[in-house]
Amino acid sequence: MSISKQIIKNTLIYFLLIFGYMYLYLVDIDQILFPQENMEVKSKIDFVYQQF
Amino acid sequence: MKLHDTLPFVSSEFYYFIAIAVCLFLVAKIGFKKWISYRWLLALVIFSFIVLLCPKPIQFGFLIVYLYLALLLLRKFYKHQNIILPMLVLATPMIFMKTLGVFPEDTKSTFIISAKNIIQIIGLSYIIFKVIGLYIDERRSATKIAFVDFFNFTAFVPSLLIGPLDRFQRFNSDVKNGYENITAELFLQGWSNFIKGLLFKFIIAEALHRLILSHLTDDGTITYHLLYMYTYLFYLFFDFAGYSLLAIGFGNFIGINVPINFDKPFLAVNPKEFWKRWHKTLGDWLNDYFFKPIFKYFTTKQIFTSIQRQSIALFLTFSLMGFWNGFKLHYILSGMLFGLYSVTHNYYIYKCKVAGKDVVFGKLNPILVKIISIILMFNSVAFAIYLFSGKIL
Amino acid sequence: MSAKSNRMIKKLFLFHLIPFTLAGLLICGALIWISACTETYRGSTYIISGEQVRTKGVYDNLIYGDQAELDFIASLKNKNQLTIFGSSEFTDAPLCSYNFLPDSLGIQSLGIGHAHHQCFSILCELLAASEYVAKSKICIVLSPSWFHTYGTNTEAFAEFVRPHFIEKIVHEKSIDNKYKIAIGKYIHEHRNEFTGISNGMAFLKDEYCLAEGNWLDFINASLHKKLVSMHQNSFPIQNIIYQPKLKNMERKEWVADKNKTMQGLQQTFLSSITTNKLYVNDEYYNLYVKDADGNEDLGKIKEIDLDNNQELEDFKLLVDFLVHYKANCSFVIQPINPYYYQYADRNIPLIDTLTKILDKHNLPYLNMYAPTKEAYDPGVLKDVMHLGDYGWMKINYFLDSLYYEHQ
Amino acid sequence: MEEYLIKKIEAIAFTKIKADEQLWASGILDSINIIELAVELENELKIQIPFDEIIIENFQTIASLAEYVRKKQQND
Repeated sequence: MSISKQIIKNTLIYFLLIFGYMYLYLVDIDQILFPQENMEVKSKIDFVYQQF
Repeated sequence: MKLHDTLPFVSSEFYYFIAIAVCLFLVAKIGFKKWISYRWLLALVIFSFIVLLCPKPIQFGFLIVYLYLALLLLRKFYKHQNIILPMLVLATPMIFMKTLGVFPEDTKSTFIISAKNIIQIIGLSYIIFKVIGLYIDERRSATKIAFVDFFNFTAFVPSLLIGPLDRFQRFNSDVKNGYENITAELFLQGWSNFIKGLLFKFIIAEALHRLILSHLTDDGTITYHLLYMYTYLFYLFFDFAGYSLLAIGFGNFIGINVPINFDKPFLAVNPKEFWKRWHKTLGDWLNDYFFKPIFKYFTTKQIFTSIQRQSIALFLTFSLMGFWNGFKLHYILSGMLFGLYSVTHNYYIYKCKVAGKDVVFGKLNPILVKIISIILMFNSVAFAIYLFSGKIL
Repeated sequence: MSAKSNRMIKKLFLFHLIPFTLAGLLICGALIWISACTETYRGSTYIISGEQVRTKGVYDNLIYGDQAELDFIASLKNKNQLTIFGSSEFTDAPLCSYNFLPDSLGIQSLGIGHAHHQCFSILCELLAASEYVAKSKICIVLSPSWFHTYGTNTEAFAEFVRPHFIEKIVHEKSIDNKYKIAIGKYIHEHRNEFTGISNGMAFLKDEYCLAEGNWLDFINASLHKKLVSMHQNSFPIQNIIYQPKLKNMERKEWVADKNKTMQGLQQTFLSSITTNKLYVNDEYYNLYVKDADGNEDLGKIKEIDLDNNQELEDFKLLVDFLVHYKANCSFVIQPINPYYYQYADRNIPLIDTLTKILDKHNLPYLNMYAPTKEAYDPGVLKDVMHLGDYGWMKINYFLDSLYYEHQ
Repeated sequence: MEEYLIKKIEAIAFTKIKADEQLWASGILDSINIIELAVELENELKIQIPFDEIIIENFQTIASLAEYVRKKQQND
């Protein structure tokens, strides 16, 4: 593979990595593309009623 | 840190583990070569992963010890050429696990739940295949297989979960080279593999899943099925190939040339080429340790005609692949379908050879033939993988 | 330097550093282009208005929708009404203050809470109502057991600190940033325990990460903030406005003789116990204290490290808030049953710390904690740690004399 | 020996080959007919070829195959 081709390929990889990280993990692109109601946040953990 | 709940390359904790492990190897290469040999450092790193992060470390330890003891006993006392018994002995834990997998997830039986709990160990199928390969390759050599080498090979963290399936001789030659293998060149190559793996698994596969697959609703239309089929194929490829690339990259960082597993599979023109491009290490394993002996046996015994023998051996091999994925109908049927593809293609090649010409395409432009073959292969694979996904069964 | 390592460095530069820099530039370009394409933020306001419905009783949760939120805000806005915060001692019993005071004296009051409703969630609820807190009558019923936990858990946080409350806090400019950062810190530290992070929660989390987070959190938060501001319409944080119409009930005269009532309640409770000498009611005793073999399974109080106690930090912040916002607030420190719990004196440093803080700010409180069996007033608790009728009546007198007797 | 092997391979692969042909790389031998070839050699030359010795290294060229077969004949 020629040098310039390799540079372009890696530029694309780094670009997609950063861009994908921002839009998939930092903000949810789903919410931008498919607008929805504000979600109800719940606790994943059910705390048992306990005494100390 | 999530103790005993960290799967390779899945949780973010694992990436800290990679960083620490790679630093250890670099530091050892620079300053502590004399103090700790490469194989022991590798064993130490793998051991600490299993003890600290891996789910069910005790079961895992038992599995490795069982396999090593079984291997030692087989090597010492089993002198027969027939490999069926050793294969079965080594595969017992896997067969047991796959059988338990048949029971539904929400089973009430405490026995099944606890049995599942004990035997469902990460990477079990891959470990078993590696050990069977090791046994067959080494069964005539008298060299002792040290436990530490066996441990490093079977529990090698990067390829623990879903491959690539390495070979003992190849792997151990890297380990013997040791610190010499850790070079800037291999490191950079590893980095290239690693970022490509991250891109495949965490960006492309994730985007396909989140943006397309999770939004598709089964309305029974053909559009839905087609869309799901193609998207799932690409999703599976990017997820799996990405994982393999991460494993290769991590291996490269610490001086191990983990074999390539995926190589542009959608450009394959026929099933034979496909299995050299898609999950290559599994394809090679099945060819070397299952197809070869079984087909050689058929040929030696002159059972059926030549083309029948070929077809049966091929079909059995891919059916085994289906069973290996799990004792579930959709896995098995998908394996059989892949077998059918290979049988058909092999029959076509046979016909062409006998007739001395291409019996389907005739004198068509070879480039056009190639394009048609790629399209045909791609769609056949898409359908078989769709079957594999369990969406239609 | 060898030729080989030279080649490697060249490779590193050509194939990684340069592409990475180029990619960074491209990202900047892409962001500029995207923000030029997206529409400007419309903003949105959500008004919750209506009549105040609850002037007595308890909300064990605030998940019942807009009316519950409105009643809560109204309770603080209504200076005649008493708002009582607490946890598992809140039941439907007629002598609980939020039932007794309205029914017998015509004093409006509302209870908020169930088990695990602790200082931090109380603080967050009050922050959402911060514009009304000044001069509001507020009583917080503390349990020593709170200080044996890791602070408010995420379940209580999600149930009491409602999405609207979070949005209200985000938009409320008068709230000091330190409170917002404290909530952001809580969300950040517990982020994996929630099923998701709402837009408002994410905003507060960013505030914390930008102010106090490590470099990685800082980069993530800056990027996140930038992205959200670019797509603000997709990540709206509504401006919540509560417009409750207040209700007032008529006052009644106090008729009963204080001493007689108290003695009566205590006697009734003590004579109802037949199974034990721990002053624990029979039902509870049989269910939880007695083990399978019929032996008494007593509890033990553990030492608390007061220098590293999340709940104590939350308590200090809560007091700080109440003082700063000039709330007309008071506290009740509940006892535990020293007949059941061994080493009840291990809580003495804790109780001393709490009372010292309250004394420093001249906040009134009723300290019912008893470190020894001798100091314990049997019947205050109906079991090992929950207030009984006698105990509630003590609180009723405390609240009445504090807030209403001289009116 | 070489002559004999060329004939064998030509019969199995339905094609003409040169003496220095790369048997595997050119696709003349594949995972199927390589085994058929091995079995025929076993039967006709009375040697034992275990399945895990039917590998590219031994079957790469006519020369390497001939050498492998000779070695086998000496051992037996």
